[in-house]
Amino acid sequence: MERSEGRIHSLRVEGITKRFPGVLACDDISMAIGEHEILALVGENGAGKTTLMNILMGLYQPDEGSILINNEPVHFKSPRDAFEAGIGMVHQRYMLIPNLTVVENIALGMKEAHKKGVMKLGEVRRKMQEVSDNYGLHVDPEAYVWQLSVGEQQRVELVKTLCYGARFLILDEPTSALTPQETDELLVLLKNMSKQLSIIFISHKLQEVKTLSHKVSVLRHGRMTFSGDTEKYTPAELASFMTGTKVELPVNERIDMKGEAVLELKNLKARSDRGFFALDDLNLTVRAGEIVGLAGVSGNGQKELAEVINGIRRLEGGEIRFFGENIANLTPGKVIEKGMGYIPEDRNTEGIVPSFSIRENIILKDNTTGKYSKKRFLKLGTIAEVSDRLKEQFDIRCPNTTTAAGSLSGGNIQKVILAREIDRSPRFLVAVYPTRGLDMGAAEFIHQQLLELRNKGIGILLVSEELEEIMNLSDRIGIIYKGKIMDVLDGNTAEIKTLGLLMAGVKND
Amino acid sequence: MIDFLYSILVLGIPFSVSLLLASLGEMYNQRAGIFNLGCEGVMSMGAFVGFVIPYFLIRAGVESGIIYVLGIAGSLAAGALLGLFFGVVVITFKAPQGIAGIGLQMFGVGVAGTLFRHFIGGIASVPGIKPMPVPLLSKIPLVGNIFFNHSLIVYLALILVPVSAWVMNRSSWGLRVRACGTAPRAVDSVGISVDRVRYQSLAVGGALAGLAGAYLSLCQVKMFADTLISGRGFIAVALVYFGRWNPWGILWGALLFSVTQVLQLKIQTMGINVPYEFAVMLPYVLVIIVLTFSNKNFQLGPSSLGKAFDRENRL
Amino acid sequence: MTKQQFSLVYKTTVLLIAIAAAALLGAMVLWAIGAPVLKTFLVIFLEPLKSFYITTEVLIRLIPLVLIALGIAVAFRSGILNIGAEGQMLMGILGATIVATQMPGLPRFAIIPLSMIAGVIFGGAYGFIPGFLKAKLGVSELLSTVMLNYIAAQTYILCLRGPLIDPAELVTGSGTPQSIRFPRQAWLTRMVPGTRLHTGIIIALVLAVVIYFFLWRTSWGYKMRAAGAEAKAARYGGINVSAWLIIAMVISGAFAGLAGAVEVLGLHRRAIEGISMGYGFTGIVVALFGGLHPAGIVPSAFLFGLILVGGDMTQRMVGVPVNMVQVLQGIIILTIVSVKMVINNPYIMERAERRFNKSEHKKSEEAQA
Amino acid sequence: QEESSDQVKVAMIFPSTVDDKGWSQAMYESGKRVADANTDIMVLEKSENMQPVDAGSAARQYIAQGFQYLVFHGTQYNNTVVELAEEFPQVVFVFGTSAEVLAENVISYQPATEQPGYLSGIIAGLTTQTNKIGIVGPVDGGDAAQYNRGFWLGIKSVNPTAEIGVAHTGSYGDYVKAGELAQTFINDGYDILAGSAQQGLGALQAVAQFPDKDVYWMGTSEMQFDMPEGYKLMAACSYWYDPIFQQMVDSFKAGEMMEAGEVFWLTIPNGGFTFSMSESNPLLTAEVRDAVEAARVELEAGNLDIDWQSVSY
Ligand SMILES: Nc1ncnc2c1ncn2[C@@H]1O[C@H](COP(=O)(O)OP(=O)(O)OP(=O)(O)O)[C@@H](O)[C@H]1O
Ligand SMILES: Nc1ncnc2c1ncn2[C@@H]1O[C@H](COP(=O)(O)OP(=O)(O)OP(=O)(O)O)[C@@H](O)[C@H]1O
Ligand SMILES: [Mg+2]
Ligand SMILES: [Mg+2]
Repeated sequence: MERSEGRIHSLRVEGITKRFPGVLACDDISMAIGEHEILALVGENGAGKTTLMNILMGLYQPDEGSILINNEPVHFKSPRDAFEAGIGMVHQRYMLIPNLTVVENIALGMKEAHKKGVMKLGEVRRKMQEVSDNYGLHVDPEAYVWQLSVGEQQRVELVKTLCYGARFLILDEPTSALTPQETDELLVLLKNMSKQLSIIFISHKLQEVKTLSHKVSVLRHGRMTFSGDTEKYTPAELASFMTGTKVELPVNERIDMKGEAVLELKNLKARSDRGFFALDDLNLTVRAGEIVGLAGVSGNGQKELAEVINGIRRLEGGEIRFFGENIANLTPGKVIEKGMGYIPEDRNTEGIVPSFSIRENIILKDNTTGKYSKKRFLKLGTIAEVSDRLKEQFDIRCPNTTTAAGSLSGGNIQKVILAREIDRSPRFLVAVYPTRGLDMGAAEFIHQQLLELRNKGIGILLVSEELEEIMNLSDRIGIIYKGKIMDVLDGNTAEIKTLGLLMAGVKND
Repeated sequence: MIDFLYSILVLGIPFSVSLLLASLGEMYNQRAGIFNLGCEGVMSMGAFVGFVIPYFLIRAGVESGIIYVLGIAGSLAAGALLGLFFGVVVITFKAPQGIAGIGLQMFGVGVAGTLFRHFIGGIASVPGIKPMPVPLLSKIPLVGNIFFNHSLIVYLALILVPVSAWVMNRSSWGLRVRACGTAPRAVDSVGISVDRVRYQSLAVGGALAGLAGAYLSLCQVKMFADTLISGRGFIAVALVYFGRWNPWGILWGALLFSVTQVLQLKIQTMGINVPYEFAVMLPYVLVIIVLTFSNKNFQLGPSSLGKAFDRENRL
Repeated sequence: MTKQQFSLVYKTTVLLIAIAAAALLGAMVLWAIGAPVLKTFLVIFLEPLKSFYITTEVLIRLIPLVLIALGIAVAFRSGILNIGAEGQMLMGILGATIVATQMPGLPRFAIIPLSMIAGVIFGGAYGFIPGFLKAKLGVSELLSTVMLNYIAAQTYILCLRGPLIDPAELVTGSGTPQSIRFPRQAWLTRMVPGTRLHTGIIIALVLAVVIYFFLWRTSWGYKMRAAGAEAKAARYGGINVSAWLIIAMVISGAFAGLAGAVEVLGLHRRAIEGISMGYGFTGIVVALFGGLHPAGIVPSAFLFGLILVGGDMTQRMVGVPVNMVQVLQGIIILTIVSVKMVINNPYIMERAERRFNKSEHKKSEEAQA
Repeated sequence: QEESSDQVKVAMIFPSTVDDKGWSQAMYESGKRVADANTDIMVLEKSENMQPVDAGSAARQYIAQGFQYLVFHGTQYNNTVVELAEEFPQVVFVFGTSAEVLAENVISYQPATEQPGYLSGIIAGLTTQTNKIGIVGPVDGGDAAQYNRGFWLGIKSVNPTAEIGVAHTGSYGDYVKAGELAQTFINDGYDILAGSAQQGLGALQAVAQFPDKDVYWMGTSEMQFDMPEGYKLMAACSYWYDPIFQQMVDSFKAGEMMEAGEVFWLTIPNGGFTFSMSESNPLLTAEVRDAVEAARVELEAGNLDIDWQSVSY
């Protein structure tokens, strides 16, 4: 494929079919996108969006079908060919190498960065500068990727793709891990970019789709079920195209439960992985039967807070009173024994053991208690029964409960975790980003479960970046900024605007 | 005291060379994500091929130094070939690397031994490669003998340390190797073939392990036997962990091991009245102790070490 | 062709190709030394099974292999590659020898279990070291176990040469490092007259079942496997990962130690050099090849026992140099693991099927044209 | 169950390979010499690199094939021999090294390795220029310990002031380590080195790296004289097991099996060892040769008792 300095006037796929062992991921998909267009691709988890894009990038070979650029059929054997044709992709799971610096990451796939086997990082820096000038995307070239926040990593991905000369951009769920501010910035940026590029944009958030895209296509179970101009449809209509039913996120009715204070965080101090104080004199109280939403831009200590409460990270100062008892620096096992429930941020490697079956993951926290074992022997029958019941109750989509949990989609993994945590009947629940990257249907379900739990009188600390989620669910909203609680607002009266300011560290007295 | 140190270093450096070379080779494999427990087998083949070429050429009446050049070239080629062969098993067929490494070890040691016993029959020797003092530098008192009075391979091995550090950190290929060992999926996503990089690193690593073997059979003992390597391949693998995948760390590990080895021999000859077994254990114990108390915070390790890469299989 | 049919054809083809490749590879070496290829392979795989006595010899190799592999499976399931079984086995031999030779007055029902327990304790303690170093101090188990193997070998000789040496060796012999012969009541029973098959095999098989229950039916095993499969999740789930890692290494060492004890009590009846003979490494192969599961380990141990015995027979029956045994073992391991991976990888099979269907499609199109 | 055979069938089981220029090769060549001289009636087979557990199965395979003599060339086979001897009374087992008669049908052999060691020691003590002599031991046990201690006594008998360095590699077959040990010795000014087992070859190679220096090696294999490095070999001995095999042939000719239940000693006086010195080595002056000869005469007369077990270092 010679480097077509020529533009991509149109890109079409026709009749793409892709099978994985036991799965039909893409089923005879056709679609087209023209120059300077933004196409939004939406669909439930596991609908086949990522697969289709990977085919466009030459990562997967389709079983059937073809790709046409400017009406010429092309054949991509590897992403290299796609780059040469001018297509670039920001993957759903970032394709960055944590222990390399940003320039090194970008240099990896850049031909100009290598002369006679020697890295010419200067060349990469120059190119990055160019991209940054052109699109206003700034990243520190010398930082190691592991030091960057998710938002920064995403920017690196974008810069990388642009440095490779992409004139056709694919973004696979670029906003699922971004803060509201970052999301807004990105949307503006993409809007501007579309003057020079064509973009395919995948998202579960229909509001974004509305703001950004010109056209929208909906995938369901691997088939293209809908295509049309975005303007003509409301988000609710689009949502119903995706799931076949209307989705409405539930709202906390905020009937006051007036419970006692069950989790009291006093003057917490803890360090982050990078050594600075991520929690700096943090105070917060959660009562029984209320959801306290913790709003904040990620990286302000949310993760550390959740870990400290659950005994996974060392607390260096302050105390954590749980039903009156100080649980600071107990082992995770002890904290669990006290009745703490925890939905962790990292669902794929922390919330589940990926190679274990769903059943085995259900008993992760109760393998020694009488619930699933007798004299240390596992009650396999009970475990199977309970798991099957939970599969039904939580609508976990899987062949059966002996399936490896790691092979489920993110939404279903999240349901497994939720099922485990709720079925343990915890006395308290810490939920961190519980719906990140999930489709509307799954999010609705999880919200319902959280509210049910609250109405049973359980206290919940809900960490989220999505203001809608926070506003819908919380009785009270705490705003975290640089390891401190800026303020605690009442859920009924809080306004998005005040929240946004507080999250940015601005306090109006 | 200086005398004592001198006498230890003057031997410790040449004795460290085979471990250093093999360990550097293993480092290339591991940085690309391949755990090659078969180092021993590759060394054995390298030692055999490196030995057998000059051996037969001498019998055919060739006298010039070229025979050793051919021998070395042969050992590099044999090592690289075995590395590639291992690649077929663990990269193309994606077999588990630990078990395949043990297979490779048996295969290499076995083939070298079988061919040796069939074609040469019994233990045999060659005049071997002579030390090549570096002009001028070797005349410096003490230091001259320690560093500049060895065979060519010793210098080569020592130079390979900074060279490897450079290749790893500054060259395009090194970047790819490092990336493959940590996040092969990311490498794949920018259109670089992970498999190809891994094959390349196996060839390089194998060649170095082959050279390590040839160093033993051509420079250090100048003979071959089917038990020549006697577990040094496994020590070389261990030293990669000691060196934290860093050429300088590996150099330090290989030197520590060999210098302690000389030290323990000297302790024995001094007639100190403890069972000699304790002396023999010394290098092994010391390596563990030093690693135990060294700072391990800086984690460079290839986090995808030992995992086969399969683009479609995401589990 | 239906999916099942294709799958069958595919698997058979892979197997045949693999056999051909193994034969070819072996043939190249055999041909270089002028030995018969087919006969060599037949001797390895069939000859041992032709005679009852030699079959029992295969079972004798199976005993330590199963025991060691079970231990390695426990460690591996907990996230550690234990290549120190060789050293742990030697320690087990020492433990058993100390009890069996120093307490000759004990009755049978006491001396045998005590010797075995001593082997278990010695092996377990020796496994504790790398486990502790890894869990608490971050020392790679690969480094520590390799080094500890050498240390064990020296310690073993030191003991046999010193405190445990057979006094007769100092009088009538030449001071060969070996212990006295164990008292008769410390010998494990030979089960079949005329063979050396001893009751160790019952111990090995029973323990295989026990390990199965332990790993898959108890919460201890569950915790261990979880810690090995994903340490982060295990920690989150309240499992003390580093403690379980140490326990797993102790169990692994204990099994290797028991293998040593059983081997010396059942077969050699005195501690000598050369008992461990690489069982530690073959044990790793057996464990991994057996899928780290007792139900796989037992047949896999039989297979490798067969290869050990059959391989040794080739030097007598085919006349190849003894080193050839290693070559063939290596080839067999490399091919078997490759085949296993290829056959069990649905992605490769799917790709093959697609390609096959495409070419079929083309052919039929061509035929029509 | 085997019908009386028309041949002497001998099988040998070795712990290392028969080309190790040492322990196993010596035994194998003895057998082969006799077999070659009696091709019509003697059959010789061997199994190499035999671990103790393999030895048991190999032996039974041989017995099933009608072999009447089984040679177990290594102490580690002790228990195997005891068991087999009991089970197969019709077979004669030849086993060494041991001075213990294990059963009626077992012949043990016991080389008096301290004797050639002693003679070597005399040479070393007389020829050392630096007065430092090194012992490159494999393991301090068995044959090797015997040889080394004899060597020590030999040195002390002619040169009580000589400094003797003793070190062990911890392995019989690690040539590289032996070479490293020898180099360490040489670097420290030791000029005459000696040692036994296969590993000695590594030490000889190390010595040969100093062609211009007066450093020499003494070993336990005369075959090393024929190697290119042989000029660095001052003296060596060889085990001479031929009489054992000769007796097998002789008994066969007389229509019976060889007498068993006794110990076969290999000593210098009875020809169990051959001991020879380099022809060309300049340090081996007439006096040195005479001194060795004198000691040999004493040995043969039975006047020289080498109490090797008394040496502790
Ligand atoms: N490598 C793979 N191997 C097997 N099956 C796969 C693989 N990748 C995807 N699938 C299957 O294909 C289907 C589509 O997956 P895909 O990743 O395209 O979904 P998606 O629409 O991107 O979902 P999400 O919104 O969760 O990102 C899934 O149901 C999944 O089961
Ligand atoms: N190895 C695999 N085998 C089968 N299915 C797979 C495999 N890997 C991924 N999938 C499927 O691919 C789909 C999408 O995977 P992806 O990596 O996009 O998930 P995710 O982003 O973690 O989840 P989500 O988008 O739902 O939050 C899922 O439906 C999952 O079931
Ligand atoms: Mg996706
Ligand atoms: Mg997703």
